[in-house]
This record gives sequence, structure tokens and C-alpha cells, in this order.
Amino acid sequence: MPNKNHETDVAFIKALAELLNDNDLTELQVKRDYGENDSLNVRVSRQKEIVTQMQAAPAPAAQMAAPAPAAAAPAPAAQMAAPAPAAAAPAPVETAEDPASHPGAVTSPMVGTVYTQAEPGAPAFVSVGDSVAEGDTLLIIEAMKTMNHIPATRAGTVKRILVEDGAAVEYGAPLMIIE
Amino acid sequence: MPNKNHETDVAFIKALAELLNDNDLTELQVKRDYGENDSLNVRVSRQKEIVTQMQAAPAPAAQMAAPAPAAAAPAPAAQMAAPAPAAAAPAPVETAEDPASHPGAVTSPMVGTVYTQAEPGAPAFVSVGDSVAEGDTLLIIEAMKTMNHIPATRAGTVKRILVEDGAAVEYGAPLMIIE
Amino acid sequence: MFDKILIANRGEIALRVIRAAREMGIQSVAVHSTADADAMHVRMADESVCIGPPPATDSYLSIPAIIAACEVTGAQAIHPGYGFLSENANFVQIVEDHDLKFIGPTAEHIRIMGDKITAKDTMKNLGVPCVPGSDGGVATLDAARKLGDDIGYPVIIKATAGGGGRGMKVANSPAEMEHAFMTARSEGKAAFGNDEVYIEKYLQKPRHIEIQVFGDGKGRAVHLGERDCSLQRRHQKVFEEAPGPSITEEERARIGATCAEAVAAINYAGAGTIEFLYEDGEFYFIEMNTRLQVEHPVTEAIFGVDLVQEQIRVAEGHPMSFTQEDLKINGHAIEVRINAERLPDFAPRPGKITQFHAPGGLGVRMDSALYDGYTIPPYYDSLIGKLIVHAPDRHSALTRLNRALGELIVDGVETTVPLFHALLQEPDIQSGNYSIHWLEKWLAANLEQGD
Amino acid sequence: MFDKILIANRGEIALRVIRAAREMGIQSVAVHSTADADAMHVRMADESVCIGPPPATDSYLSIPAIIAACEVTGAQAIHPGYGFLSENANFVQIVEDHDLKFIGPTAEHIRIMGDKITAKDTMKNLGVPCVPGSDGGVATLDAARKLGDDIGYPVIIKATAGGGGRGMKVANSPAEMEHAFMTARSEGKAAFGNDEVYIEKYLQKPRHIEIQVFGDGKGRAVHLGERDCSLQRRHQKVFEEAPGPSITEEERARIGATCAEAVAAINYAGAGTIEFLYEDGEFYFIEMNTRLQVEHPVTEAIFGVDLVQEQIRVAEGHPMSFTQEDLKINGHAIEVRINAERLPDFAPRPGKITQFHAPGGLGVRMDSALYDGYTIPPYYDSLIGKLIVHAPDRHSALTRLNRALGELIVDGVETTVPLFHALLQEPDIQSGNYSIHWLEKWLAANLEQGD
Repeated sequence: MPNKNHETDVAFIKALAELLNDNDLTELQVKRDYGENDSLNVRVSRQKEIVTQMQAAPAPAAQMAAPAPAAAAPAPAAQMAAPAPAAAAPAPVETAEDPASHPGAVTSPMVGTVYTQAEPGAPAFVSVGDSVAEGDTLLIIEAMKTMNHIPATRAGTVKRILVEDGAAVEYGAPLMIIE
Repeated sequence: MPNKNHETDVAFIKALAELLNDNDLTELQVKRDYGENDSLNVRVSRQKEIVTQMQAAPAPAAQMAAPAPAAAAPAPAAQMAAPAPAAAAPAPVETAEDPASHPGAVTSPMVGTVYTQAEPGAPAFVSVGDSVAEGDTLLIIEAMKTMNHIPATRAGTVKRILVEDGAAVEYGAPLMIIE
Repeated sequence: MFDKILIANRGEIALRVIRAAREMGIQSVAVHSTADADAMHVRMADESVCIGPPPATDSYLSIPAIIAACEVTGAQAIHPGYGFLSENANFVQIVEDHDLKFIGPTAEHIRIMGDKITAKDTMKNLGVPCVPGSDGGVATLDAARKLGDDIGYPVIIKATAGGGGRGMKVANSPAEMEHAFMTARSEGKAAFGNDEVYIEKYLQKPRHIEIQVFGDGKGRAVHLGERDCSLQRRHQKVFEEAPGPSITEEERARIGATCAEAVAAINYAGAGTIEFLYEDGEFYFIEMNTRLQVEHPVTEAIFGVDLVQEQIRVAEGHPMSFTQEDLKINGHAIEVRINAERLPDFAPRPGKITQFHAPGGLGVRMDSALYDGYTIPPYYDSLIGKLIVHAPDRHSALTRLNRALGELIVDGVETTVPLFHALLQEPDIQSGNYSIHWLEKWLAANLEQGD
Repeated sequence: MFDKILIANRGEIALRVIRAAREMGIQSVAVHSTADADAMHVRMADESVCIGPPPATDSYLSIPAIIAACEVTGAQAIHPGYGFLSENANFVQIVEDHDLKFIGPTAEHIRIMGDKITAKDTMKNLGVPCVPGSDGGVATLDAARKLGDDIGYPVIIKATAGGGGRGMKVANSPAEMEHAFMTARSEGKAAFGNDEVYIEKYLQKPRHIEIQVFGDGKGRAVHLGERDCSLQRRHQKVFEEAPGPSITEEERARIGATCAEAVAAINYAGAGTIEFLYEDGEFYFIEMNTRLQVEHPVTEAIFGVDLVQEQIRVAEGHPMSFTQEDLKINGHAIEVRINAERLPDFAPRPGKITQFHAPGGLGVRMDSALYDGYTIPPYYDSLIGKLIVHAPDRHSALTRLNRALGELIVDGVETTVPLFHALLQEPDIQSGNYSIHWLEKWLAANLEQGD
């Protein structure tokens, strides 16, 4: 007899709708499970996003696009970042995900230029497949003529290196994935 | 036996739709899973225009509001029309419907001033409950000093008179309902 | 003083007038067709009246509906905007007969300027320069030669009965006169059964230069310099600027004074525009528009005046708020007309505006009746906005225009914005070197090649 | 000439600078915190760099992050906007040490003007009028009486060690001096254990008048008249206008020349503002701001200049594009600051903008970083837009402001727009009769009574 739920469901949703109004919320989402496999999913929303088309830039900028979400933006801006997969887009699958949100991502704590080795000709600090201990130097970021060693924040294996030697990175840019 | 749910489902959806209206929502989405593989998916949405807060008019206008839809408007405007029910709002039920869309509605073919009688003191051309034949004069609209007789476009009974003697009407304003 | 005026128009120009009225403390009444119930001018006016169904002939051109709308709202005056009834002498007469005030010139002035021949004769008599030519048919080659010498070559010989390019011959020098004269005659004879021809000065690459005039209706008048509106497509202006890049201060003072004196002499009231072809330092009268022009904002920008408020003031019987002495040019202004049209064929594109974002910042003015969610109806003009920039000089105005166009967002319909982005790349636009033929040629060579 | 500049700011002022750069053909680099990834300045710049997390101390105030952003983008110069690092002498020094150009004055000038006492001494020596008073403690009643006669009554006697209103007494006339002097001394003694007092002229209803100056860094400087910014709430300006309604042409010329000469004498570079209290025709120096001010657009409007382009030009080493002779006032301009704040308590209201529609038409400028769907983050200033109107005279500017405010739509958050609608109804605002105390008193009597 699932139908006996209808009346209470309506009352429930009505209460939610009033909540939304009274509190001027944008969205309410409720998942309710009754006994014996009964469940109710309710989404009450009030948002109406406006789709924006990008205008042609008066002076098209160099695309150094970051792994940021596509701008639904009133005006053009190239976002500066590392030559991350999102920009280079070697594989469609990789483009779709954001390395910065990967649980094993090491992100840049500063703006600067990446060096993957201690000096020209020296071996890279780490390579894909290497095991690293917490505190090992992963790479260097130069900012204001200062060389900043970026350490591994935990032990693990280098799964991917997302920046090239000499690349510019912004704050929060994904550098490596270590798992 | 999913069909046994239909009737109650319809009532359920109707209740949701009313909810939407009463609470001025944009969208309601319901996914209902009953036991034994019964399921119900409902999405009730309304193309709601962007909610705009009316700015205070520098010079608030006289409200001669027409039975037009509420303006979700960037700027204030009083819409001019007859003292139709929508403006006068004698009964909540009547307010909800638009007399202009009534199948028996006689709408104004011009802008002007309504006279419900041939001259001051004369009896009204028609009253509620009167039977009228096609071509009978219902009322007069004065425009540019000219008295225009507005005829019944078909025979029937005068159900409602929506304008008062001396009222200003715009093009398309509902004058009477004849059924 | 008016308490309430009715605007017998729609779109951006209706907004323009509502804004002026509001700033003067005058109530505004919008009229609209059923298709425009949600239009911005309806929303922004103090009152609105639905005057008819979508076709303009039954609404915006319906004189009885507009007069009745005045009667029921108590509006004392009517501003006609441009287009629609703005140059309809009969309408003006009816307005006056109903003891309403028409915000514009008299019916008589509209009538005179509405007839090409009367207008030209009137202007000629008032000392306004017209295209020199024969005053009628030229019967003999000798007479043609003499006229050619008087006018100066090149001249064009046209069959009196002609049209469509047939029976038209250009003589670039005295040596070419005999052949051109004879050919035009024989072509006229063959095509129209009439070998009479007339002769006019032939302008090769004229510019469209128009002089803004303003009169108080009592014998005083001023000019507000020129606008160069040479960039046209099928006689529709698309890009206007002031001052004209080719006009010298001396030329402006001379033709401006001539125009101001002419309209003062006939007691012209309100805003008017005297249009000329301009070539080699000479002006040749085309016609006079007895109304506000679409492109009036470029003049407002460089002179710091409000032409619509001035129209209302003069219609109220007040003197003009400025004299010729007060009117000094300050910088340079450019207007581009943004149409809801698809390139390259300029097909109208009505539809729903999903987002509208106007450019901001210094020296940018946007006159547009768009708003988010507005649906452009298919019944009327495709002009959806005018972007006007003002800067200290022409170069800065161009860079400001470029910047502002980059900020403008009109989503949901195609617009002519890309045309202006492209034009701004053109050296001729950058240098101001263009005639009335430039845009058509450019479109043929560029945009429309894909047709 | 710069090819690329970095803007070390956010919001409307970052946009302002990007616009100026774009019009000059200079590439712009926006910097932003993670909270501003979707901000308008990021979208409008040619490039952007994320420089840190939301707190300003870790992003917009992080000198290493901003310098590094210049290094990785190749920006040659930094425009600081206002606030943040714009008056940080240490920052300017670091910028210069990295062979970058700071678009603004030297570190030395910022340092001098950043210290109240040094600034006042410097200005005094340069001939700029300051509040007259004793140069230190006043030991005897006789000395106090003499000072009172010299300065002119009313004067205020303040305990040197005082604060918070205690040990402060006003003497309105010589007769009140003895009592005021003795009371201030005894209150000072009782409250702070020190009975030393100093004496200054007491201003009762001063106006905040500031003079815009501009120097080329090489000994040439001009002034661009005054702005009246008296309408303040808790020392935050909310409504600014130029010219000041109380300032005469003669006063402007006199104080303007004094200020221009002062900054010329110290080789000041770029835009600066010298702030004064003004009462009874006299100016009293408060402080100098060594940066662009929020309210610079009203000055731009009446003088027809672009102060940001001028800053960039001078930073490039070019001479100024105008001389004092070129700078003529044209009309009247008013700016209102629109904040995302709830009335009556002015509590910040960050949140999502569901609709933004800027006012348009003649004489209206909107500087705002809002767009439809933008979410105002809670970390920064609540200023979301500046509405600037320009008209031939003050009355027209007020009616235009009223009209433009009526067109503005900002939905989704509460704003201070209703405050301006209310202010425009006030006779004192209409007549320009207000001091620095007016708004606080008005708010207490009107808006905030519901608290």
C-alpha cells in the first residue's frame, strides 16, 4: 500500500516548499527512505541560471587555461596556469576530470616557475613510478628569485606528473598525483 | 499492477502543481519508488520569468492595471485598462482567471471610453442575465469624439459585465462575457 | 509645462523619450501593440495603453488609437520618436485639431520637407547648396557643353524619363560630353520613347554629411555641427560619427550657419537634420528630416546637450536652453547600430534574449530596450541597441568602441556586433577614409562572399 | 610603453584599469584569490593568475604572490587600484627592486603622506592650509586667550594625553575660554594624570572637500578641481559630487593652485588627492591619498579626462596629456556607491546576483563588476557598483540620478539603492546643503530608528 504515503508526502513537500520560500533558499534536496524498499527523492529548486555566450575578445589572449571550470563569462580571459591536462587535453577522458580534485593531488602553494630538477642536466627529483617519503622534495618553485622546495606531504608512489620543467603555475594548480 | 496507482498519482501531481503555484516555485522534481518495482517519476516545472524586484518608481504611477500578466519587469509601469476584475479583485477565484481568455469574452476593438447607456439617465444597453442577438449594441466606446457602437458578435446571455460606465479601456480589454 | 506626454513609438527611442520626460518630472504614457505587452518601454513608462494588434498599421500607425490613448490618459502632448508617424503631416494636423501638442515641427514644415521637389526648391531659395544641374531638359549638345563647363566635370547626363541606370551616362571631361550626351539621348529614346535628358554634377565618392539644426519656432535657430553617416548598407546607416573626420572647422561653421539661418527663416521648431552629399569641400542638399534622428546621441555627446529634453522644452513654448555661442564641440563620438540580424545576409533574427549585459565604464552609453528574457517580436525593426562612445579624440573613440563592443553580451539571437569588430580592423575605418560606397563594396568583398 | 600590466586588485576598480589598458592596447593580467575565480575582472582581463586562498592577506595583500605573478606573465608594471597595496611604500620598493614599474607615486611620497604628522608638516611647509592651533602644549590661560584671538573662535581645547572625548572642551567666545581651559585641564589631570592641553580651531559643520591633483613626477602638476564627499557614514563616503555645491570659482582656483604647486614642488607622480575640511570659505588639510580614489569618475566626467590612462601614461614616462589651461569644468557629476548591504544596519549581504540590469541612456556611467549569476563572496568589500551621472548642471544631475537609480536592477542581494532614493527626496540634498555630520544625523533620525 505505497499510496498511503501520498498524502503525507504532499504535506512533507509542502513544508519543504514553504521552507524554501521563507528562507529564500535556492534548492532543497531530500532523499527519504521508508521501510520495505520504499523511498522518496525530492528536489525543490529555485535557481535559474542564465546561459552566457562568450563574446569574441577584442584582443584574443594567449590561452594558458587552468583546470578551472569553463567560464560562462561576460568577457574573455585566458586563465594562466600550468600546461595541465585540461589545457593540453591529450585524452578526452583526462580533460573531463580535474586533477586538482584528485585525492592524491599535490597542488601548488604559490605562484611561480616550476623546476623538476635541481639544476640543468641534473636528474629529476622524482619520476612517475617512484616511491616518495613524506618530506621528499618533489620539485622546486621559483618565485621572487627564491627557490622553494616543494615537499611530499605524505609517502606514496608518483602516479602522474602534471607540470613540465620551466612551466608557470598559479596558486592551487595541480603538480603531481601521489597515491 | 502499476496502474492502480494512477488515480492517486494524478491527485498527487495535481497537489504538487498547486504547491508550485502557491509557493511561486520554478520547479518541483519527485522520484518515487514504491516497493515491488513500482515507481513514479514526476517533474513539475514552470517556465518562470526571472524574478525581478521592482524598483521604486521615481514617480509612482496611477494603477489602472489591466488583466495582463504581472510584470516581471525591469521598470515600473502601470498598465492602463478597464476596472476589470483582475484589478478590482472582488473574489479571489475570479482574480485567478483572465476574463480576456474566456471563450465568451467580448474584447474591446479599440482604445476609448466606455458608455454602457446611450445617454445619461437612459437605461443600460444590456444587463447581466439579458439575452442578446447577434448585432445588438452592447455598449459604446468613445474615441476621438466618435461614439462607436460595439455589437454582440453572436447571440447569447450576458453572464458578466466587466467594465463600468465611463471607464477607459485599451485594445483587447475584456468588456463582457456572453454565453 | 506638460504634466504628461504620450510616446507614439516603441523600442529604444521610446525609452529615450521616457528617460528625458522622467528627468524633467513629466509623466510618460507608453502605447504598445499586443506583441509588445512585455516590452521595456511599456515597463518603464508611468502608464501604458495597448492600442492594437501586432501589425504597425493597426497599432503604432493607427492615428485614432493614439489620439484615443491621449484622451483616456490625459496626456497633453505626443512625442513621435523617429519612423512611424514622426513625419506624417496629416497626423500632426489631427493632433493639433484635438488640442494636443505635437513635439516636433508644424504640419506645414513636415509637408514641405516631405516632398522632394518642394523641399529642394525651398532650400535653394534659403541659400542651402544643392547639386548643380540643368533646371530641366537640355535640348542641344551646345547647351550641354556650356552646362558642363559651368558645373565642372564630371557630370552625369540622365534621361528625364529614365530609371534603373538606363539612359545615364557620365562625362568626365569636355571630350567625353558629345558621346555621353548622344548615348543618353538614344538610350532614353530606345528605352522610354523619350530622348529628353537633364544634366547634374556627378559625385564620385561623396560622403553623407548631415547637419543637426534646432529651432525655437519663433525665428531663432542654431546648428549642432555635422554627423558623418556615410557607412550605409542599402541606405541604412550602420555607423555614425561626429565630428565628421573630413570636415574642417571652417566648413562646419559655413554650412552650419547656412543651415541655421535657413531654418530660422522659416520659424522651424524643434530638432531637424539637413542631409547633404559632401565631396571636395562642397555640400549638396539631399533632404531634410523633420524629426529626431536615430544617431542623435553622437551630437549630444560632443555638445553636452539633451536634444529630447530640448524638443520637449521648445514644444512647451520655452526658448532654447542654448545659443550658438554655447555650443562648443568636446571630443569625438561614434555610434554603432546593433541589429538582431544574421550575418552575412542581414536576415532579421527575432527571438528570446537569454542574456543581456551592457558595457560600462567611462565614455560609454548604451541605448537599448533589451533585458534578460525579453523576446524580440518579428513585426518591427531589427534595431535592438545603439552603442555610443565618447572620447577626447577620434582615435580614442575607436579604441573605446572596440573595448565596449568586447564587453557587450547579447545572447539568444544573432546580432551585427561581429560586423563592427571586423570594421574596426579596417585601415579605412581607422583613418576615417570612406564614402557612401565604402561599406557596400567592403561587404561584397568580405562578409557576403560566402553567399 | 608597457605591453602588459598586472592589476593588483579586484572588483570594479580592477575592471576600470583593465578597460583603460585595453583602450591603450596594453594587455592586462588579473590576479585573484580562489574565491574570485569567477569574478568579472578575471573574465575580462587578457590573462589571470590565481595568487592565493580567499583571505586578502594571503592573496591580494601577498606581495610575493603578486611579484611572482608579474614574473610568470611578463607584466612590466603593476596598477594597485585603491585599498589593498595601493599605499604600501614597502610594496612599491619591492616592485621597483624587481625592475617592475609601480603605476603611482614613489615609495618616498607614499611614506611621507602615510604618516599623519610628517604629512601635515610637509604640506604646511608647501603652503597648504592646515587647521590652525598651538604647536604643542598651552601652559597658561593668557596664552590660551591669545591663541583664541589669533585663531578665531570657536576653538577646541584638548588634553594632550586625551582621547574618546574626555578632556575636550569647546570655547565659542573669549568669555568661555577660562571655563573651557580650566575644565579641559582638570579633566585631563583626572582622567590621564596630565593636565597639558593644546588648542585648535573648532570646525562646527565642515564639509569634506578634496582636491584632485596630478603630477608628472618631473616638477609639473595640475589640479582637477574638487569633489565634495561630505556625505559619509562611519567615515565611509557614500555620495560624492563635483564640483562641490559650496565652492566658488575663486576658491577652487586658489586652493587648486596651492595644491598643484605643492605636488609639483615635490615632483609628485600620478594621481593624488588632498583632502580638506572646509568651512566658511577656508580649507584645512586632513591628509593626502597617494592613489586613485573610488570617486575619481566624477572628476573624469566634468573634465572629460581618463585619469587611469593618464596614470599609465605618466608611469610610462610620458608627459601629461593635459595642462592646467586645458582643464575646464563641463557640467556637474554625482557618484553613488552601491553596496551589497542590508538597510538600516548596513550589514554586508554577499550572495548570488539573480539579475543585474544597468541603467542606460544619456549621461549615465555604471562601473560595476556584477553580472547575472555572479556570487558576491563574503571576504571583501561590499561595494558592488558605482553609478555616476553627468549633466549640464547640478539639478539635472540629481534628476538624472533619480531616473538612473529607477532603472538599475540588482536582484538576489539587498543593496543600498533604497538609501539613495530616500536621500534624493531630502531638501538638503536637493540644495546641496550638508556637512560631514549630515548623513549620520539623518540616518539616526530616519533609517536606523527601527533598530
